[in-house]
Amino acid sequence: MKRIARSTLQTAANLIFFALIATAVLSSTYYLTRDTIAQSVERAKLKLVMQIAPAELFDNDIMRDKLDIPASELLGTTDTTTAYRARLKGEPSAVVLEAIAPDGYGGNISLILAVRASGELAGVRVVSHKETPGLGDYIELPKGPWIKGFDGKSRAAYKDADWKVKKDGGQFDYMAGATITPRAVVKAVHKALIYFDENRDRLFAETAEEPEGLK
Amino acid sequence: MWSSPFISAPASVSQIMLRVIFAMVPGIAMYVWFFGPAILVSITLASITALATEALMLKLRNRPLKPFLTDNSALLTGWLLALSIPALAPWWLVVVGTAFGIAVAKHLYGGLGNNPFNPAMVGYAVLIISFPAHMTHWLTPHGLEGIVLSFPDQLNYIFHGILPASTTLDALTTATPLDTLKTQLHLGLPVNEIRDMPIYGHLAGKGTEMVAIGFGLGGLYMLYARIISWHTPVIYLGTLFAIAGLFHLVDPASYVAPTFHWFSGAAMLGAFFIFTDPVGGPTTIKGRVIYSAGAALLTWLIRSYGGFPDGVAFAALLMNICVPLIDTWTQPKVFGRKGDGK
Amino acid sequence: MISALWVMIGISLVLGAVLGYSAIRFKVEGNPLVEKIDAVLPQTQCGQCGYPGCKPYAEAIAKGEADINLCPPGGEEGIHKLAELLGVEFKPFGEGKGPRAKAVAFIDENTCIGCTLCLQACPVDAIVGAAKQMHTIVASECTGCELCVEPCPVDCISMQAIPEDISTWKWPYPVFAIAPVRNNPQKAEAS
Amino acid sequence: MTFQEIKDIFYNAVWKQNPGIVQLLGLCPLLAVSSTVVNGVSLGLATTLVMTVSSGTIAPIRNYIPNEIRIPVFILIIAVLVTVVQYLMNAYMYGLFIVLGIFIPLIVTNCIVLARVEAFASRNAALPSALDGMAMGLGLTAVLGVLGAMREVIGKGTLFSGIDLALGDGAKSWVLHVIPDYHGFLIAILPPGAFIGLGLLIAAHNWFNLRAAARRKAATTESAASASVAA
Amino acid sequence: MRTLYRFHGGIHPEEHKLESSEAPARRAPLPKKLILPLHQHIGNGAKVAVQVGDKVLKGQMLASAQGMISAAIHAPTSGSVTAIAQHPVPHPSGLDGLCIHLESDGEDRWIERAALDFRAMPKPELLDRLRDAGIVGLGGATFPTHVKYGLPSGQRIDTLVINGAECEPWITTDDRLMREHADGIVRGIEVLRHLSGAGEVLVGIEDNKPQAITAMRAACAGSDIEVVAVPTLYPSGGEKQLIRILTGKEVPSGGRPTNIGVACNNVATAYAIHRFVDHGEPMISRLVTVTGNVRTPMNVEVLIGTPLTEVVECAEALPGTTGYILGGPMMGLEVDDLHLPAVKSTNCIIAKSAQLFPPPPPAMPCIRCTRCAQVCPADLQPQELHWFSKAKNFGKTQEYHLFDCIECGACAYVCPSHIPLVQYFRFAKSEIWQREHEQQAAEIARERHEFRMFRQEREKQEKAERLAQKEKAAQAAKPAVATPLPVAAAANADPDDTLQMRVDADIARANMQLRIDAAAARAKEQAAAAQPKNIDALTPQQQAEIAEIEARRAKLREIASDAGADDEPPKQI
Repeated sequence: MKRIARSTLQTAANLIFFALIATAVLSSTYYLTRDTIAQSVERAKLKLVMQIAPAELFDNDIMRDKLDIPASELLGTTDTTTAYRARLKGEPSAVVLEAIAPDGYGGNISLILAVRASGELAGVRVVSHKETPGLGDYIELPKGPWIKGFDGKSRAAYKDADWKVKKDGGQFDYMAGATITPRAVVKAVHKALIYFDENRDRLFAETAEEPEGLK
Repeated sequence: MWSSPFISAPASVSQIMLRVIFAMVPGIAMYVWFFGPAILVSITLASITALATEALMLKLRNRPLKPFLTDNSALLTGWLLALSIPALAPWWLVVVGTAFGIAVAKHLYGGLGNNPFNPAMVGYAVLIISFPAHMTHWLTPHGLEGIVLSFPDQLNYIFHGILPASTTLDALTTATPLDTLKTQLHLGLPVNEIRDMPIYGHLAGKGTEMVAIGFGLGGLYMLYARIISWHTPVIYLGTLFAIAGLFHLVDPASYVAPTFHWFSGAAMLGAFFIFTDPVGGPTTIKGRVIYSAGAALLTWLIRSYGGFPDGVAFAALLMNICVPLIDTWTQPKVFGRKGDGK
Repeated sequence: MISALWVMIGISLVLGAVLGYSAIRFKVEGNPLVEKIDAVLPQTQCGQCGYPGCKPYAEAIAKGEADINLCPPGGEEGIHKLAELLGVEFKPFGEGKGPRAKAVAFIDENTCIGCTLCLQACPVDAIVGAAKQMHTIVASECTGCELCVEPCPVDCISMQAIPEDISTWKWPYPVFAIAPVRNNPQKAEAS
Repeated sequence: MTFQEIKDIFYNAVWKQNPGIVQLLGLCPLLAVSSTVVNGVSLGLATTLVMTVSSGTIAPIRNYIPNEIRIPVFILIIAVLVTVVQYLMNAYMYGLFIVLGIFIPLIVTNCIVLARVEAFASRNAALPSALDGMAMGLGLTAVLGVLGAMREVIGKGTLFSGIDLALGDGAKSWVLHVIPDYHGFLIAILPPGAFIGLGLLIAAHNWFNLRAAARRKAATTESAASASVAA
Repeated sequence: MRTLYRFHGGIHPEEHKLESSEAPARRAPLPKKLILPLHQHIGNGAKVAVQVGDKVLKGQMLASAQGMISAAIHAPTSGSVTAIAQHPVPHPSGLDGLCIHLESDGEDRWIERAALDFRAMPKPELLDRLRDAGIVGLGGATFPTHVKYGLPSGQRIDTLVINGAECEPWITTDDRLMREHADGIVRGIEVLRHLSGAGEVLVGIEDNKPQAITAMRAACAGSDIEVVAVPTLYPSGGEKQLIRILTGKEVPSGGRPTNIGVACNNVATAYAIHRFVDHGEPMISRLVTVTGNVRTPMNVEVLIGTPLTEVVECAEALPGTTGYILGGPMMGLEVDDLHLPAVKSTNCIIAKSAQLFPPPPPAMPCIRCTRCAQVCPADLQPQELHWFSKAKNFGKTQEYHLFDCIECGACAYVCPSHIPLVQYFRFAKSEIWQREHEQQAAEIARERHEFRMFRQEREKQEKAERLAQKEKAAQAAKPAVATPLPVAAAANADPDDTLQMRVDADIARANMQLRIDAAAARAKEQAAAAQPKNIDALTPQQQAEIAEIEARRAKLREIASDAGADDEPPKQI
């Protein structure tokens, strides 16, 4: 009995010894890399934002000038998302929004879009989707230029009835055999523009303290 | 030194396969009648590719060519594949699918008799996964709005990808009845309104329903000639009817009638020509019942909830995987033994 | 950092304790694997594997000291069985180490001087005789291990192949009519 | 260590006991991240790093680790190393880190790492152990690279796509478009393509081995024949 | 009308019975020389009861039954025994078997014959008489008839099934026999019924033999023997299948019909019993169908041992004959030349020609169509058995009940890939038998080896004790050890022990002696080597010498095995 107890304690002590060394190594690496990791994460996000909101559009620290946006039916979001504001010489020039198209062939399609202060689209990108590879995935940039078709479009230029794929009588192109996906994206972008129009002033409000006010 | 018996029944693999091919004729005839002769081009292309690939693989595997090339199994694979994909597919689609089916799904597994998966269905799956866009260009049946291409124009498209200037691919092709049903349901339309759309006929899609009936007739011939046993088609179609019927009764707005399932897509082709493929199927009677019922369930599930419009090919492949297990579980009672095999 | 430390210490304590306890409590004595291996071996006790009998060879295999391809009397089939039992890959016999045809020892009685050396060599007591008496082999008990051949000072023991008769005849493996075009592509290539 | 020993370790790791196509250890990353050369090689190199350091660390302290807690300690060491690698990649190769995602932490459970630690490092000195770990890792990397190249060329018609994720934006121009205007053969990039590709690699490996064995056999019989002719 | 049952599967091959069934059976001419294999039945071979040179009479016993399952062999005609030697016998191996060679004297003189009053006889004696008359089942398996009816206590037979189905194509012997000797068959059935004590007797005849059915019904009129026409379906003549058809019962796997209260015999066996009981004639002849590529297909009554060449001569083989099938085309065996004797199981000789029996097309891979499983009368899955046999995965073949296969050939008959399924099964079966035999041998070897180790350990101890004793009584033990004892004497004591003890004690001196002996022996051997060795043509003296040595050796072996039996641990063989 005594032998078992001794073996039990001794083994536990041994393992603790190794665990201590391991923890020490891990925590030191963690502290050494913590800042670099944070920088990398931010840089990656900025890279994405800059794809749709080109550098000449803003001179502010866009990653800091952000605004929490509560879930909205028009954006298709169910959680709070973040909007980034671009300002040029202090004047609001564009806002970067997240939107979700809920009726893709394979479910939700996450979008990020930049709307200029004029209500014109600066750019749209698909962040994630589950569309059929090779069929519906041409909405993704490297797979096809289709998404660039939104650049410069606005509700002023196209009537609401034009925000449809050509097959349904609208203005937007699509690929034969895959209409569901572009249909969903066009619809989501259109709704996001409506959202922008309805909330324009609040989106560009100088202070971001009252996100509740946005409805 | 040869062992008894010294006589044998006048049946051969080659003759069985030939009869199966022969049984496809009514379905193909219907196809040509309703959709034009483009399918014959695909079938010819698939046949040539199948035989060429078979010959190449046999050569590489150091097997004699003649007995295997004349067993007609490669030809059957080619025909099945050609019938599973859009008739107006570009030539390379047929070639890639057939070659993949024969080379990878058949010969890499050991050739005739050793392939766990139906080579034609593997070819189909590879195509629909790799080239989904091309796999949606189904011809619009004759007599429907839209343009009918002349045969030379069809050839020109198949081999050169060139369409007459006056038309677009979109005007020529349409989604299959199953696909349309799925997308329209997705948009929130009830079944009865969707069924009023012009591409639908009495049972299922215009044209496609008659092709399915053609395959059904071929199947009846195979039953009559005892090439296939009744279990597979009866259980498959029966189960499909039962599941689809049940859901259709409960919610007729979201679930289409069972006859629609029977006569659209590859259900008939599957019931008589795909699930009856002996090589990838189970060997026991009980096993065939389980296999066919499982295939029907999967077909219905994939059609109703899956990512692809039709589920027959995937049902076949998925059930193929289960075959060894099904066979092990369903060994029949042996003469003079009790049920538990002791 | 501190919480991470506590988590690590806690986990180590529990796991270490469990392992330390089990190491003593559930120690397994003996090795049932040896019995299983021994059951697969052909029991010729011939020592061709380099071990003094089948059991020692089984023990060596179980310990991982010996390869599984050292038993010619067991044949390739024996290696397959061992490979399956041990979950390792089949390994063919080394060059010239394969099984020989089944044979039994035969003592030429004209030459035998009754030295009894073969009696001591026989691992299964299949040789009868006494000193200065002629020895003879009980053919039905002989395992064909050849251990008696070497010790004989007058070379009177020879191995005689067991001829095939109706009672030992086996149906041949059916020759598949569709044979590869070339039997041995490598050979054809080399020549 | 003699040159021959080093050679043996490498031959064993890269060809004879290759973790990817002979031992079939580490199938999870092999099948999941081999869709391009860059992904495959990057994960392979990360694994190599972990293997070299873990084998090299465990070998010198092997005699101090009590047998009962051998496995937990090995895993602990490997897990620490993997986490370190994960932090480093997160910090300095963020793009790649996102692409490889879950497969970096999964190196911990990659059987080949523990297998080499258990089979080699716990029985050998530090230097050969580290070499063995490195060689095994490189063997895996080679398979990942070849498989990635196969899948990438057949699937997309390119090579080294995504190299900018590993080497920075400057490397973007290094991407090769092997087949211009390629339709893309999607199945090669999708998971089934990984299985088929791996199967082909294993077959090729076996074929080479069989052919080498046959050649050797032919050579010996031939030399024997010529010897007898000479005699 | 009796309710008939079905067995699973079955096939309808072309019958080809009319060729030979219409002509009355003829008697083959008396052959000059007869070859009588000692092993013509299932079980042990018969034990030779005559010597070379003996004059024998027709019906005289030449070899007696040996052991439980065995039967005697008789002289089919009068003459003299010219040799007891190896001769090719009808067997798939084409190998030789030990045969009695009998030269006919042309007189065909019978031994004294007498009818038996079987009802007055105790049953065991009647069974012995059947065994000594060499009565074996003539349906094909040649199972000694007496064994079937020597029931263990507690078992009883309710139904006696007489097999007249004759389902194999081409063969018509039973058909002819029933048409010509229905009365004799019924007499034989009475004997079998007496032996079995069965209340119910059923004669099953396939309905493609209407005349035989009529004849049998006429012969049975007035008795309660029921003649049942069964549907023509191969293999309804298989014992288990016929019992299933007639009674609905299944003979348990690995069991015999008697396990379910049924006994089954062939009509020809019943007729042979009648010949023996009513006329005192042992089994020395049988009917053989000669058909196929011959001028006049027919049935011939052939003496056992008649060379098959002479049997075929009766019907005249036509040109274009490429070989012969012994037995039916479904289960028979192919022979190239006919220098084989007719034996008790020889029911048919078919001359092959390319038209009648085209060579099988090349075998293709199995496509899993399961036509074989659909026709298997044993409800097996031949395709599974085929894959496992082909892969030599014998454990799996047994799991899938390979040994329930009756080798009827229905599976191979329907196979569209023309796979020689039956040969795969026969191959697997014989491999498994050999393996089992080897396994038993290994088991015995292990036991012997372990015993030897144990014995050596014990001897070591004993030797230590003995040495201690020897110290005290210094010279006393020496002479006893020095005198070598004959083996037999040693064996009376604990043989291994004394032997080893002596061995150990002798070793030192023996070693010395050895060198001398070895040198002498080598010299002798060298001398022998100088002379040309010739073992093919030995002089009679040499042969006699060898025989002498062999005899001595046999004796030694006997002694050794007797002695060994005492101290070996109990074992099963």
